[in-house]
Amino acid sequence: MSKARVPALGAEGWFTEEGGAALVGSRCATCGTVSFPKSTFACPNPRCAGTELIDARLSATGTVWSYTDARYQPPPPFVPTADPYVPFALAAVELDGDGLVVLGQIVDGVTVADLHVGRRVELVVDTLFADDDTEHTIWKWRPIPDDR
Amino acid sequence: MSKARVPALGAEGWFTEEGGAALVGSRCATCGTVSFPKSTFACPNPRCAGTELIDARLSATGTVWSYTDARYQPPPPFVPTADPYVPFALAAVELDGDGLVVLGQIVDGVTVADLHVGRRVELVVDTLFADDDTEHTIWKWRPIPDDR
Amino acid sequence: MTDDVVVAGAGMTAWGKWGRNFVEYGVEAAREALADAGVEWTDVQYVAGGETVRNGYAGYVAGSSISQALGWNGAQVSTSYGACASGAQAIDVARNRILAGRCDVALVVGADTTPKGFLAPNAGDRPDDPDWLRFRLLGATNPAYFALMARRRIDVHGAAPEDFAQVKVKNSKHGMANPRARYRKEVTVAEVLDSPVVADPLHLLDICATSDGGAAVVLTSAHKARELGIASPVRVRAVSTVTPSFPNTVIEMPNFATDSSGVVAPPPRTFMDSIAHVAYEEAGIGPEDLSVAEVYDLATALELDWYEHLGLCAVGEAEKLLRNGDTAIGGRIPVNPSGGLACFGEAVPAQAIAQVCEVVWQLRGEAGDRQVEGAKVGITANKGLFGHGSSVLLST
Amino acid sequence: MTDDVVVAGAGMTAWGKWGRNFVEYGVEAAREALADAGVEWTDVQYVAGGETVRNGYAGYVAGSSISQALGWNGAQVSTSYGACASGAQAIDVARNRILAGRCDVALVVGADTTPKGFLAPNAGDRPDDPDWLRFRLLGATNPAYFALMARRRIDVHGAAPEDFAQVKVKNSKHGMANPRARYRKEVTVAEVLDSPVVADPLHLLDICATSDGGAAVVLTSAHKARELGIASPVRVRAVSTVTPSFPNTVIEMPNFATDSSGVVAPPPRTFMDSIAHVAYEEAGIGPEDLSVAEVYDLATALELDWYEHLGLCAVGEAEKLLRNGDTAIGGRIPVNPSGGLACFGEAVPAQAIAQVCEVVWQLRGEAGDRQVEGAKVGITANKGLFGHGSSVLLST
Ligand SMILES: [Zn+2]
Ligand SMILES: [Zn+2]
Repeated sequence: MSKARVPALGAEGWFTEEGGAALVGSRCATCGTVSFPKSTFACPNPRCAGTELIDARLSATGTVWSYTDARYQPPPPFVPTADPYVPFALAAVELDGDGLVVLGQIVDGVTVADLHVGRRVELVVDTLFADDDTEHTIWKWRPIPDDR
Repeated sequence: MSKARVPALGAEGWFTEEGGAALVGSRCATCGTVSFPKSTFACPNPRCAGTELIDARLSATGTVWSYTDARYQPPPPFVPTADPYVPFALAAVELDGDGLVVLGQIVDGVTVADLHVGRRVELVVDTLFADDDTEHTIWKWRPIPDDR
Repeated sequence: MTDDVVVAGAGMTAWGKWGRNFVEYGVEAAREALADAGVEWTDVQYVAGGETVRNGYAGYVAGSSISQALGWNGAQVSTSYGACASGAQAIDVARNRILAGRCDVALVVGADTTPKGFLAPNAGDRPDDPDWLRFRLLGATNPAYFALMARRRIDVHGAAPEDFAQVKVKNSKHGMANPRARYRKEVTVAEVLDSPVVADPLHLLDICATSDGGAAVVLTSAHKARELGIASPVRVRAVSTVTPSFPNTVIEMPNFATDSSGVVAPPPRTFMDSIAHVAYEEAGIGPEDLSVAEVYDLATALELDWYEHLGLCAVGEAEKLLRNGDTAIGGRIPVNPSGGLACFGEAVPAQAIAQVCEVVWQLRGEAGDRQVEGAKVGITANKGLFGHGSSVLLST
Repeated sequence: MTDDVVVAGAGMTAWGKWGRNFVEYGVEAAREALADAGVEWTDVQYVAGGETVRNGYAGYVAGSSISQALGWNGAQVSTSYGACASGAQAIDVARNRILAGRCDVALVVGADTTPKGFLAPNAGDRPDDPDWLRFRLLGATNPAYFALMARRRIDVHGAAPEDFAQVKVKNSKHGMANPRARYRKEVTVAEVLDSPVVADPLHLLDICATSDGGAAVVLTSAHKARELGIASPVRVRAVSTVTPSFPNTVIEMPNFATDSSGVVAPPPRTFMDSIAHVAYEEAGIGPEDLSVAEVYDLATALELDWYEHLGLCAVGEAEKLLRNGDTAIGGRIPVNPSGGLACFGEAVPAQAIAQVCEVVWQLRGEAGDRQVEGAKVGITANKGLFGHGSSVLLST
């Protein structure tokens, strides 16, 4: 029996898999400012009093702004996925066209040696961790082959 | 097999049963000021720079300054001793001669109806709660019979 | 020192229990206060936040969290914590900055989302923490400490549980005219006395609930207020955030004991008396000058204590003042015309600011059906854990 | 506004990892600062505490907890929180109160006891809390955020891991002459590079530890300092506690993303650049006037960032400044003569105050074997979570 796949606690509504993986931020109906995670009750532009904030699908591709990895297991509430712990990489990615940088884990198997500032990446939805009956999902970044 | 009796976590050294039950506070070697719980590194008298603080056995009798009870089970870290919960009474007691008022539970079976401001009480060491192998002890106040 | 600091704007959410993010309440209150003052958010130079310790890291840095939600504007920032006095500390901090000439427009804001039931410590074993220990070793909740004071009023001053209930009756009447109040329903003495006893002698209806809410004020220099076209703003005349003087001989939440008076004699004024006294001294105003007071009725009986601590009457005379109707709207010195905590429930870092909002509306004559006629001078007072008390004195 | 505010006394515990109650460190530091100023505790009118969020309720109200331990003296009180900027917020709050003429002797104190390993959120599920979420959803520890900045220096400015290691080498040399430092041992480039990588490109020895410690300053008006017989006290020339301006386009711990610059263009100055800029503007002092700087080397690479943010060199030139020896004692503008966080480890609410203590000792010429000759003007700078940065500018 396959496990249920649900967004990890806290990330509900932060990303979608419909029409391809993408982050879902918000866009202010008044001034057009985009934010991620969603602004839910006030526009982050200090000169805008807008309160109508619409779900906005963000660009699923971007350019690495910076990157690192986690060689030691982070403390709780991080949930490890393997024992012994396996390091993972993280990247801050400048989304194409949205004017913002979003942090995310890099997919398994890709290390910092495969990355550089300026590397092109795309968003995927992947498993953050699993328990007996559920896969808890999250967005991750994956290098775009042939687009370095 | 009888259970081990140890002071409840956090109350280690706060009271003694040797030579009769009594609270153990501190006395400043410089100015003589007494405190409970113990001051461990600075005298609470703002005009005294004393740092030598000696264990001091406090008076085991006193007069009720005020009192109340807990009709509903307090939230954790309180540990209930019965299910369903049984209310207990609390008293703030002015110790004889030490010039301070100390809060404590009242022994089982005594209710607020048995108390009044000015009621004479004495200190006992009693069970706060028990688990499988240990009785966790604490000080409590008990009305002195024939001394109202 | 520059000229006066004034309250250019006041804002406050309705109090309730909605479980929204505390930042949301803060933004709503701040926007109302800014609009009331006629100040743009981008013109605010300083933000003083009241901290909430129950909303994760964002709560620890409430001034910054609420600033970010309003949109980063490059203001300077602080966040203050002093239990129930947090909001007054934030007001004090912002006021000093204006008095120092370091800014002329400051936003003070506090907001909270509170859990159901008794306020209790965060999870984990913390035997070093007196607030953890009092629950573990004594089972002493906040109402237990309130009840100790209430019992003293009965056994020492001859108060009756009916007197406590009358405080609730008065405040619930007041709150019916307050659209921001959470509870807007007349309550009778019988209803209070028939409600379950929580901590003898206090009934459920004697004790305030915990609520969600936000409150904010815009403080400016008097000069800036004139520029903004505010003709006669309410002035902040004094703020007290005084600590006790040793030995403090009345037991403080969450302590296990008082200081000892065995070596050093008690100070001439108790801690509770000193809170307003310090404010009176700073302003050169006395209790006889007051038109209105907002005090912390965490429990009904504590409102009676405040009458005495504020100098509205002599020690032991509070019940008489209440019975005479002196502290009801229309009486000599109305207390808690807002409805008080009885009608609001407590939202810790917002509450001291909310008290100031109410006094501001009273002094402006904008309090509608709960207006204290001709109010010219008002005081707020509150008290929290660990020797935190505060008082703000305002006048037209 | 009254005259200047000066540092009449400074005090600081040795930094370490002893697991004592944080209050104890606060008391020790406070007593040293009071003795240094020649002020009695009972003459302190105002206490500004830096909060610790890791020590239960007593930590939330650190100003009050430390006052109580010193013995209630009836002072007025506040407690400030702004992550690593907490101590500077407390200095700002106390300074404003003096400038406002509302007191002339204030104690500022912060102290912490920290757990081993990574700083991590308190227990419990809190999906509303960005600081909880970044651990749960990303596994992004503090070093991960430091490492993102470090990697930028390599890929964009051509820095090498050896440059980062050289920061550690320099600071460890400085710290050997500091009796309060926790680590007093020369470190080589090889030792840094041979230490395990924690978050690429940062090694264990690139990243500061967490420590226990306390620091305090006594602030007074210049007038009061003259009364105390302090001939030429160090003056507080500016304090900056500025927040970002929208859009903040550099990712802030613990956020998931930056603001978007899609609609509003980035401000002319980045947030990090604005921190010292605001202090320079207040004081009318520029980076060219500095003799010494204490900056937050949470990681070695971040010290290099600070060189640029403080205006000690142009963007991308920090490695050159370091390689030239300009930032070592004896160089043009020594940075972290105390040994910095590299030798101390971080004790959050004490650290910004400790930085000020070091600058005070440098400006007084009391820094012994780590003295920066002829130091006349010094700056501190630090940065914490949620858009908190601060800077204090001091001069003879
Ligand atoms: Zn907008
Ligand atoms: Zn002493």
